[in-house]
Amino acid sequence: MGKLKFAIYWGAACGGCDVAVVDTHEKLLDIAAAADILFWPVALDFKYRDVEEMADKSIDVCLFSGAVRNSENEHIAKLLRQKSKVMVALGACAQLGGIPGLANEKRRQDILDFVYHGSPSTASQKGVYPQEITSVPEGKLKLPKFYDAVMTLDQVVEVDYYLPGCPPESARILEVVQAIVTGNLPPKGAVVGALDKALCDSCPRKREEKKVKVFYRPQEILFDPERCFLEQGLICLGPATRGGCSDPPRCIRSNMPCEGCYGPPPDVTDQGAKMLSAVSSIIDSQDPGQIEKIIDGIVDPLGTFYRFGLPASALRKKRFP
Amino acid sequence: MKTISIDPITRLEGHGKIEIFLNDQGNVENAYFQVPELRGFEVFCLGRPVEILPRIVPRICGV
Amino acid sequence: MDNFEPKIIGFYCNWSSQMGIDSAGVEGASYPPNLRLIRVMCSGSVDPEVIIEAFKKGADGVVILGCHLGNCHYRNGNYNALRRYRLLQKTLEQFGLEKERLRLEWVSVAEGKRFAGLVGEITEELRRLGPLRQFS
Amino acid sequence: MDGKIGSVLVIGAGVAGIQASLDLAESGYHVNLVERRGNLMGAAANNCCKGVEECNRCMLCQVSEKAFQVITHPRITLFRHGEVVKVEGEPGHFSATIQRFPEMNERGCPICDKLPLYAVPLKSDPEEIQLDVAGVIMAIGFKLFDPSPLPEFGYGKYKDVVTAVEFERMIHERTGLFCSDGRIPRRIAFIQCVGSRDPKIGNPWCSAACCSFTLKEAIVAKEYVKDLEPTIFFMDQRPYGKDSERYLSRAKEQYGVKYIRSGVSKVEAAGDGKGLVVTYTSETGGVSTARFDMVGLSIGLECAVTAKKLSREFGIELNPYGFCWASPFSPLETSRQGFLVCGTFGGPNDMTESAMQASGAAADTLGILAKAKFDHVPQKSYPPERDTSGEAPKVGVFLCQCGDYIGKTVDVASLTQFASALPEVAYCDQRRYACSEEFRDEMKEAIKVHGLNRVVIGSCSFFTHGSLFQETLREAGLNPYLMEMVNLRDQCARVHSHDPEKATMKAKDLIRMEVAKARFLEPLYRLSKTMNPSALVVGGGITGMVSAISLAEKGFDVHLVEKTTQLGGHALRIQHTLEGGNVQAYLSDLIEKVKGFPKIHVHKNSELTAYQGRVGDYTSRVKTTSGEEREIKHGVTIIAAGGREYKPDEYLYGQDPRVMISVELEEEIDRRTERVAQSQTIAMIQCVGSRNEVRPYCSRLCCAKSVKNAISLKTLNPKMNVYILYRDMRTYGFRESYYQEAREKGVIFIRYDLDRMPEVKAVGDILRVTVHDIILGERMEIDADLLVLASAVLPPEDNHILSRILRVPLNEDGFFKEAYEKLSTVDFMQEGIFVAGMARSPISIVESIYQGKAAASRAMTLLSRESLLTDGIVSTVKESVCCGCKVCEALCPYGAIAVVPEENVAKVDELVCKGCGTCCGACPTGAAQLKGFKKEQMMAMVGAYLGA
Repeated sequence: MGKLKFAIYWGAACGGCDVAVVDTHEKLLDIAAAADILFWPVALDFKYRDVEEMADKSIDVCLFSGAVRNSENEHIAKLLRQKSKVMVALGACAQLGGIPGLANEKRRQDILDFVYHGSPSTASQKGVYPQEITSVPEGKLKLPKFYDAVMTLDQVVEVDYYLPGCPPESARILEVVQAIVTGNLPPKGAVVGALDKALCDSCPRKREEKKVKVFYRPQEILFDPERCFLEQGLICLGPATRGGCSDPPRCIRSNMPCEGCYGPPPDVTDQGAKMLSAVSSIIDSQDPGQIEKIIDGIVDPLGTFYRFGLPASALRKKRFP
Repeated sequence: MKTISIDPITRLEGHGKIEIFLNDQGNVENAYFQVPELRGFEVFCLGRPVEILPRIVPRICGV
Repeated sequence: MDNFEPKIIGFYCNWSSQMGIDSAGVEGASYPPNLRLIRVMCSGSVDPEVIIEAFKKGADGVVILGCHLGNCHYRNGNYNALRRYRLLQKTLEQFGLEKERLRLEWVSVAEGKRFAGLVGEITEELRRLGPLRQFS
Repeated sequence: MDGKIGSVLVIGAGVAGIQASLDLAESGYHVNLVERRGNLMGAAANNCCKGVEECNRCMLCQVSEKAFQVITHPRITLFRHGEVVKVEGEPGHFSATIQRFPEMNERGCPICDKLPLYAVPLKSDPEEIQLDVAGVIMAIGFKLFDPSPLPEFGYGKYKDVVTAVEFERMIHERTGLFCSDGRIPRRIAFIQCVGSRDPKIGNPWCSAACCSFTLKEAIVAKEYVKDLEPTIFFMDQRPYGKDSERYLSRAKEQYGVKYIRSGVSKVEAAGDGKGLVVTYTSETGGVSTARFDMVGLSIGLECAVTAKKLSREFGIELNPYGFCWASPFSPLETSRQGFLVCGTFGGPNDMTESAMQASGAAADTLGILAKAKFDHVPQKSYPPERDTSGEAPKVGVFLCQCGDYIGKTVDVASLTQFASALPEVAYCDQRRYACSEEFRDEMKEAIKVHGLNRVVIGSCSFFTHGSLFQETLREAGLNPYLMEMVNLRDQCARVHSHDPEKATMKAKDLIRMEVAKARFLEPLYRLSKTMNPSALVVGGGITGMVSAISLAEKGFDVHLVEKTTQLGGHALRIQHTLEGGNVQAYLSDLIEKVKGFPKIHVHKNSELTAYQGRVGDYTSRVKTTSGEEREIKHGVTIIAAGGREYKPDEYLYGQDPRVMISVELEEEIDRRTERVAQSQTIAMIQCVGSRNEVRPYCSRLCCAKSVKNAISLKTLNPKMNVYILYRDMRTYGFRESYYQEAREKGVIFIRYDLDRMPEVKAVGDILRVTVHDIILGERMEIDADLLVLASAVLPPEDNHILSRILRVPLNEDGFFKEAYEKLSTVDFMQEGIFVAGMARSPISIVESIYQGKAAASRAMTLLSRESLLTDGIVSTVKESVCCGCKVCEALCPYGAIAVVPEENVAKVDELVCKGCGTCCGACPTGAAQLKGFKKEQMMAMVGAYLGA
């Protein structure tokens, strides 16, 4: 058997997933020994044209990170899908929309207006906006179309596996690559490199009783580093987030609540809905007025419960009637 | 007129594209650097509680 | 939008609200035919995931019906419904849904007529708000 | 059978009759319930839900639910429009004659007379019926006082003068508050004690229930009209029930209900013809008037219309007020053996006391009943259940026209056609009455012939007909949970009769949704839990002993755990009751009885240290003071841990030997101590430690206690000056006559306010009590020889420990918190554990006796069974995804779900779970799902309506 052929690409992403791949350190050499990387913009000098020229399905595995934000992302996603046998959504953005997905709370035009005009740090006297086609004396320049909403990878192409995380833990990436190399793959559509159990399962913090009278913002209290965040009134998405980022979970280890980047556990489709359900259920009050007050302590439900998953959520984006 | 398109620009963080136009002599007539990427952090950070920002903005660039 | 008929899904508890809703029929009250009712055991068991799914699939409004506070068949399941509903409503508002599209109402055995009036009121309100266009 | 009869006659189907019937039927006996009217629920049917944001506990919902249970209970035979005319024989062997009124209308809804047919099959009988019964429970209720003969209140003359009960119905029926001319009232007056506490008209008693009732009306009225000013004219505020004091404070503080202590002399039309003018004499004697838009008369309770006739016919005695006479320490026993009384026939009561007495009467009846249990329900055999697990869904849809109710509006033929074409529907048929026996037989046949494995029935309410159709499935060899119902009648046809086309469209949607859900139905099974027929009773006071005796009489083993060295509890210090009963004689009698029962195992000097298990199978550990520990296995638990008195730190108590608390005075009176005999002046201060900020509850029994002591003192020495400093005299019910007697004997009652509390000083030899006399409007000094403090009743110190061990909640005051404040008052949400007596709230000895019996009766509804069946609808946890987050654990009202630490997954105790699904709605991983209502089923319904 010849060496496997890999492609690694990023859509609307920060490059953190690529760094996570690099963070496999010397193990990267093992990957290189087992596989040829045909395309990886952050590291290698291959161009889109090189990909276009490849035969269909000539790439064995494509690791696609980043969300689909514009027509270029979509185009390349489709291109790579066509050329790849296995498409892996790498990281939260590809799987869920990720942080760039928060843009789905805003209008497309509002984003453009602020970035190119309204923002205090923008100096654009002529009010120039990026154009899809710009005519220059030499010809026409083309920029991709900026979509109305951020999409997840599987909203534009078929995805075979999901490798969650923002970014995915390097060790998990390595495990998955090894599984691919050894042909030891789970059924199509599976989430790999993560557990079926939610994060709480591997959380070392002590859980006593889940009854909360106040929700705090992290800067508002000194919290007990040994005890469950939720029980102290700090919103932690651990219960509705897949575990597996590391053991113990990495944010928890750093004394911060889980923010949900590993996405929903297997039986959940809308992570935010499930999390808000759990959070509201632990409110310890039977007084409608007090309940209202306690809930007001959660200042940004959407940004809290859908921080990484807005485009993947059932409602996907804000509605502007 | 000949055009050289460097797409994408590689081995750096972010998305970029360069179009180079050569004249008949084969010299560079003009070159355009383009950034096809926009995510809009400036906007979706607006209105968010301050404590969430340190958890959002690192995702501007992860390299 | 004159011909707009809102699609409404209602989740009602097996106890007081079932008795109340049914007594609207027994008493011969009438209300607009826009509501589709789904029986659950307790208003406190309604899963926000299902509600959001209903909106996603094109429901213009969702109403949860339970026993009056303090009178839950399971003692305090309806308080749970209340807590969950308030946070869900707050979240949905951030999604751009008018808060009138998600309602939580208490109905008792003797409130058949009130329930009929309520359905009329909810239907009217949703007619005024217009259709909740598909999200996807 | 031991020759006794296993059947009871209950007369009256109000709250008390319903509760007594259910308790007996649940304990396995047969009940003949006779009701004069066409509907059940008696006076409770007057309660109407007003639909305000927060439930004001009219309890109609719960009473209706219980009424439904009565109607559908296989061991209760209901005779509506019937009257018991004769009962002959002996306890255990009575023969009763029932006459039924010929004009009865069987088609009326038995729940609420105004509703048309609820097609529950009712048994019909000939017009005169003979019944063999072992005992008779009289729950004939009361009559509301008719204020028409009292011209001063203008009732009948002015349309806007209504009784409180009329007011209640009015708000409901008009769904709002309006004057007779349609205006919205701004000012509304309620006048208390109309027809009560009024010796002039022959009603000297306090009607007990009206203070709370009116309070509720005022609050509800205020909810409807936000700027309303409700005013209550009253003599004493007497909402004495558990948690009522908080309700009263809320009425004043949150709702701004105004209270005017006064006597109302007349209600007249205002001179300008607008509204009504109330003339009243205030406490200080001044006469004032105030103008109102509406006046509500808080009318009292009188003995039932039929009381006299029945007492004559049955040979039971009445008390001087026309209510049923009951024996002092057996408050539910009448003068005729085998006849028991409960509810308002025994005296004015609220719903809470009535229901408790009803349970108590049921317990008392059990003693004369046969041992044979559950022999009145024929054992039915079913074909073996078909295993449908490997089969693809084959849904049968059965549609009902319900006579014309559905068929007139919904096009059932086209609906049938529609349903037949739905995917996975293998069979569809319709009939005029789906509930008819013929159609149910056809249904069974169709299930067999077509191999159906899911059934959807489009007819009426699951509430009324669910069990009938589940039964049909069982008879056809299908698991009963493979059935779903669509209420085409009440949720579609009847409410859309004006638009048949849309109604049919909606019916199609509803059927499609239910068929979509049916696809995901699974067979569910009711689990059987074993029942250890023995009880643990915590507390050896009167309540605990009464409970234990009731249980032992019926043959159950009882472990009676008492903390101290002797049985008797608080009552050991009490000499006699207000009514004159000899407490010590009763107590020693009770203790002897306990000793006489080999079934009662008394553990003195003992405390409960551990407790685990579930209803039917508990294991407790009891430890003696000497450190011995033993394990007890039992099926149910009764908490009767009692209360304790407050040792005041005010008014020089503990500093000056002349200051004592009520119970100490009682002991001294009994011992005839010199200082009591020589006292010239004795002052008593009421509400010491009660009804204040620290303890915002009424201790309930102290008013009667002080009146009792005052009468004793005046009897000893008529010349003695006895002062009672009070805030409200709460001598509710017949206790009022002793208050009257005390005043006649010259006891001086002085009222004080919270903002001007009495002061006590030792001035030399003199103990000086200073009080602001509101009536005289001046400070008054009483130089007392002895000062007696009516101190609060506190929950036992270790209640919180007990609460933690037994895992049942306490209320804010530290007393045990029952399942529902007004009904189910001795039950907890957790099955198999009960509470009675002072552990629940402060009560008198007589009340403890029937509460103890009530707890025993409730316990026996479980103990009488060999095993208990759960419902199939319970929560289940998918362990492969549960992360042990514990969100569910704190939510469950029954303690049925908990995270097992070793495995870090939540597990449901299906024997305890009641299937509310609260944990499932909350579960963040979707691991917890409610069987029969799983997410996939809900999603399928949503999808079927809105498109996948």
